[in-house]
Amino acid sequence: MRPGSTSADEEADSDAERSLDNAPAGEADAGESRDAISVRRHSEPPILRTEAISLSFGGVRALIDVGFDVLTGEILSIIGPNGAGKTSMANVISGLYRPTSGRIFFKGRDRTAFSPQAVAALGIARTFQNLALFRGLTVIENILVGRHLHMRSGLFAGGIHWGTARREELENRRRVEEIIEFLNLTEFRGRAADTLPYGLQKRVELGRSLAAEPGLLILDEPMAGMNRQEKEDMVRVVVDANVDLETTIILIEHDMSVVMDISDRVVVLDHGEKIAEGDAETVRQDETVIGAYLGQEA
Amino acid sequence: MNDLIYGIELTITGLLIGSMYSMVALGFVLIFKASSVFNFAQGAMTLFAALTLVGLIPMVGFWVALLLTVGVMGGVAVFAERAIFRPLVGAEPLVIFVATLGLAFILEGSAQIFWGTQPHGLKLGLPVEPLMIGGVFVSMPDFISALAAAFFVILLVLFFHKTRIGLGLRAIADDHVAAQSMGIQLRKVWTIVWVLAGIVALAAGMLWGARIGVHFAMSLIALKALPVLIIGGIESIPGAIVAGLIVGVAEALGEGFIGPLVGGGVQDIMAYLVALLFLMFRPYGLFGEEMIERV
Amino acid sequence: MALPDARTQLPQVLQRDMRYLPGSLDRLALFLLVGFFLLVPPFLGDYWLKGILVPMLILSIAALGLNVLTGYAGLISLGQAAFMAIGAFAGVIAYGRYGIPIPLTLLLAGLTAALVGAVVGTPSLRIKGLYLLVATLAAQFIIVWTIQRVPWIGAASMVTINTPPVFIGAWEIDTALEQYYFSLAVAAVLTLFAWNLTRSRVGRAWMAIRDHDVAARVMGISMLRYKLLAFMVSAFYGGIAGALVVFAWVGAANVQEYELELSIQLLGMIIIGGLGSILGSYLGAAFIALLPIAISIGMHNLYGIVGGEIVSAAVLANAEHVVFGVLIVLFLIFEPLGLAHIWRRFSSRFEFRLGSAVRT
Amino acid sequence: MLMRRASIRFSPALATGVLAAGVLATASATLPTQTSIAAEGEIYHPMLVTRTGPFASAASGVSSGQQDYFALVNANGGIDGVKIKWEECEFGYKTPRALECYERFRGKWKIVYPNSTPVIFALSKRLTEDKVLGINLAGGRSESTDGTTFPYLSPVILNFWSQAASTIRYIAQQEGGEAKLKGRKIAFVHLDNAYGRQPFPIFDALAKKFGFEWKSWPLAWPALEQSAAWVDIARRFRADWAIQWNYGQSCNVPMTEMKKVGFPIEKFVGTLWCGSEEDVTPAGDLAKGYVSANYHGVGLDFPVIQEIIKKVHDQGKGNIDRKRVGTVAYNRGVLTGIIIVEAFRNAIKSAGMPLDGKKVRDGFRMIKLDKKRLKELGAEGLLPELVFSATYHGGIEPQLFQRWDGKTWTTISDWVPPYEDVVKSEIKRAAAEYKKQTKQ
Repeated sequence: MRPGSTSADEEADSDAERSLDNAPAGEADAGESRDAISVRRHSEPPILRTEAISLSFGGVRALIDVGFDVLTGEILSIIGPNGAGKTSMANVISGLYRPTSGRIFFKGRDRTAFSPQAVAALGIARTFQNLALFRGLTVIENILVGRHLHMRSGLFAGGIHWGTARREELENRRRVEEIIEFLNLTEFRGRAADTLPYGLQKRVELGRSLAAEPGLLILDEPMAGMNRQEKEDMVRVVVDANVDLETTIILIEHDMSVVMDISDRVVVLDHGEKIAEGDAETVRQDETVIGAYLGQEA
Repeated sequence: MNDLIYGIELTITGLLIGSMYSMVALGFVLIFKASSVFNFAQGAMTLFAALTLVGLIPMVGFWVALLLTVGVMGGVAVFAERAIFRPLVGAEPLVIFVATLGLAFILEGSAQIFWGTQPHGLKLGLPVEPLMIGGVFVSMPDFISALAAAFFVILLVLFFHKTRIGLGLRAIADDHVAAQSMGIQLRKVWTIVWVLAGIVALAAGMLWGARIGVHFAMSLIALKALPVLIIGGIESIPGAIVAGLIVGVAEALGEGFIGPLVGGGVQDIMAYLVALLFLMFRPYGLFGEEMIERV
Repeated sequence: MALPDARTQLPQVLQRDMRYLPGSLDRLALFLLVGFFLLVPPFLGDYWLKGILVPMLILSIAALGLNVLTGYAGLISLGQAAFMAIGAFAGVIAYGRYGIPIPLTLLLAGLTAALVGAVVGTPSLRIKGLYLLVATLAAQFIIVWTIQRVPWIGAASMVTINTPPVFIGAWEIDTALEQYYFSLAVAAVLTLFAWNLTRSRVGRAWMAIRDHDVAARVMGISMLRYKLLAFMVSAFYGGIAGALVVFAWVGAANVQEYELELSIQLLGMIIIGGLGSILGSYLGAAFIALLPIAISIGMHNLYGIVGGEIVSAAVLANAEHVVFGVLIVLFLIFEPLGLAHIWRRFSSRFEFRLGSAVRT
Repeated sequence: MLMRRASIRFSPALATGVLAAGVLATASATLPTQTSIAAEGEIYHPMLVTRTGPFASAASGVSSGQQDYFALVNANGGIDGVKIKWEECEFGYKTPRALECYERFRGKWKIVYPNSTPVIFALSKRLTEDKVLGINLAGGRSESTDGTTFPYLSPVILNFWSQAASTIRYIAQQEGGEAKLKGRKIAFVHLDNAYGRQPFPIFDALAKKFGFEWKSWPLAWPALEQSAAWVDIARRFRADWAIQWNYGQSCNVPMTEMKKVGFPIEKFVGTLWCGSEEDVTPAGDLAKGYVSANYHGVGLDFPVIQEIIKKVHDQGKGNIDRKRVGTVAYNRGVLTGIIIVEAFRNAIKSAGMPLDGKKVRDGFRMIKLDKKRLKELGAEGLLPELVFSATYHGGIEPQLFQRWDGKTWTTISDWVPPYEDVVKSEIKRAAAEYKKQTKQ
């Protein structure tokens, strides 16, 4: 990422860069720069709590009694082999699937039965494993859709496009430009989303979810199918989002090295069940995990 | 006469008519199943086929005319597939839908250029006297038409399940990409499907022609198939058959029992009301598959 | 993530992003078009006004509404003609029977249609694509049937319901030119509204639903609100178009003019013109409504030159259908994205030549 | 699925072809339209015609019949030396296209006959403004019989209400007098639109007067499937008589249905709009014995038709397939031609050339086709006597009834007049309603 020109940004950037350049040993550095957040998150109640979530489709059980907490300000990774139920969990949290049983609390309040747009209104945003961009829209417009909940103008304001509506549009476009800068997409801002290469599209999607200024961001395999360079860029952006924007992140990822580098804690799913939870190192050493996941992959 | 017998008579009438709705709906289903095209020209194809048939009969006799018409419809189908739909492969279904409108214009115009604007009778020599079974009236020609429709449907089902081409068609309907990788030539199959739809159009044209004569309004018979498609699902052959029967019965019973309450004329609306009911409870039809999106 | 240096330059860039037409050729074309529609008609005869331009404007409004629904929100409808029928009868009843002033009558016609549109749109929450197409078809039939059957509306016993002389205040709209400018004014307002709307938050929500409804939902876009809103806006435009048929074109409401065939034609207009394009709605309306007339006159002239002995009038009349069908197919093959796309391609090529690569 | 992107290669040849076609079409549209310009001393007569679509079958016969008569008049040296030059505008029974046609020939119309009730309604305002008479024989606006309220509209012969009333009188005649109608059940099968509902007030009034029972079976256009209605009529209502008020290709559907439910065809009467060859041939033998109303004679046995055959068709100048000469639709066209030419003749006589809409309207109001005049024209028995005036635009005339024997129609009745009082009171009511509607 080409850093912005302020000194504050410089600092954050270089921190992030260092953490990657020295990976995996640089983890401690990254940790240091996040000390303040770290302190706060342990003193606050979890931003999201899932309790005994089960989900089944016509007899097939995708999730069985999965429950974990997401702490404010952390990066929590959910890992597991293919078909372990990672995306199902993301879909449950974002309201796309209604769990068969179990409950979900966001900031202490039960919102198990919320619809996706109600979940979004709470401040939970997400990206998708497969690209889910609005293909007919430009990069700017895609990210502007992310601002949907921060804008007010409805049918008449939009149709007349004068005064408040115009000011609101301008203001939100300004915010979008900031995200475009942040994600280094300036060069492509006017392009139709579906004409961009895969890696950029993934980045636009991240930008769209960041534009929502979420309290909790779910990233479903944001680095799948990327080459090494693209992955590194993405990791940097994720860490920046976590640190600079103070966004709590649930990261669903396949790439173990990435997960181990940047996660505060890791939840491991296998066949729809949670088999381990803890910080990266604990999980890495867990026998069950090695058996179910690492053993397979390695 | 008591309402029970009347109800039974209406149900039978409805079932018999319904089988003829199924015939028309089948033409749509075949093409949609194989190529996701909603062929609005099906009605025009029915008109074209029937006009060609009755135009040829006085020249060469019924059987030769029938054979020739099959040939002509095959030609029309191949033309439509090659000249119109092949260049549009990959276009949005809506665009192809409008192209079928264009095809309908072409077919209707040329049918009237070749065969004139005058209506014709098409009498297949079926007995017309009503049949009374235990005090219940059954319409003889409708009964025979229904048998013919059933026979034709069975032929189609056999074709789909027993022949190599038919199996290929079903494979394509399930998954275009997989079928292609199995070495099934999409384009060849599409041509065959269009020819089949042309033949279904001819069959429907004959059955309806025997009933209402052969004339321009025949292309409007296709409208009767639309509620059938909602109920049965656009890509289901059994759906088209069952839904055709449902629509037939709903129309007859609706006209007979609900009609008197609102001053009659509810027949066509019944079909759509039933269709809307289905939309509420089974949005993708009786046998249609809901597309579950993976995210 | 504060980026102060960028911020100083931003407003200009943003203002440029929010322009209606980024290209200079586009702006020139619009300028010419508006100039033409405003200034030329007084010099055209009544034939061009009443026979061509007024019906075209009215159909364009209806097509524009449908394009909002289909082109922007991605929901197909074969019921637009029924909404025109609702507008026509709401209009003729409001103005003729109750004497409500014309501007309010138009609004009322649109709102009545919009209300019904909201009901018709409910299946769209569960189904899409061709299933939705067939569901709206049901609405088309049921609405027309209802209009013919409810005695209060009046269509049950009268072939048409005539409107009294059309007055806006003290101004009577009765000459072809007045009817034209009246239609033009309504069309201009509605076009600008749709143009703004499709570029606004609401329009983006629609396009988001069109392109990826799941993603749209997790961005907080309410399917219920925006899908129904799209149906309502679309029906509103249809309703106003229907009322204009009564007040600016035919002078009477006749339910038989709003059959399925017109709905199909409207759908054809937006597809041939270009889905998701304001310009396309106009071009498509011109194509579907005017081309058959042009073909008819063209072939008539040709026939006059060739001589009457060769083909009979019946063959000629039917040949028009064939030519029209062939042209539809050819245009679709040539430009499946619609007529508006041809212009877009031409103008962007032109901009490129101009070297105005300033657009980012 | 909806928004799949297209990937079509750009083909310059195709593009050129399409653009050329488009340019050609638009160019020809902007050319000075309609090549024929009437010579001095000719009547230029534009015509609305339907030669395409579902209604072309009969409508084309009506148009061609008029043209054959015009050709005969021209062959005989014209109307006192003035020849008629006609020009077609095809509208395919579609109202918007008819409006466009009307505008295209605006200022050139002498008299407008669309042969379509919806079109005459849609045109009525413009016709009045432009002072051109719009006629629609046995159709159009029923109350335009009242020439005072509708100065530029006319049903010419038999408005819908006269048709309905006359049909009831015919049934009464078959039963042996109006008294015998008491307690009889009449089933009325009709298109579910305003046209199909025109007879309602007449039937209501007559049912009250004569004590019969009638019930309506509305059918949605295109009404190609009527089985439920007929099962109901024959099996539950058990009608004594059935009347059909279909149109175009829904006319022949009852023949099959009746046979299937065993309803006797002798007890079935069709509207005159279901009384042409085109309406029955699709039913084949099943239509044998079907009786329909008509407003004119059928067949070739009229001097004027014979003259057309001799002077027009035998000279190779026919405007229609020779086989269709003498059909109901064709004879309708010929008699329409006679009425139009009479209006032209009167106009020339009283106001002189060149003609315009108002002159022809005035000429129309002077039409006096009594027995003597009909004989002179060789049209005795072809049409009823017609005498119009400024207040009476025609519409209350008698019907003929005809039977189909499987090949041809044969007239089986005398002229059967309507119940005038009932029809007149309906005209009065409707004309008042129209005035209220348009705030006149």
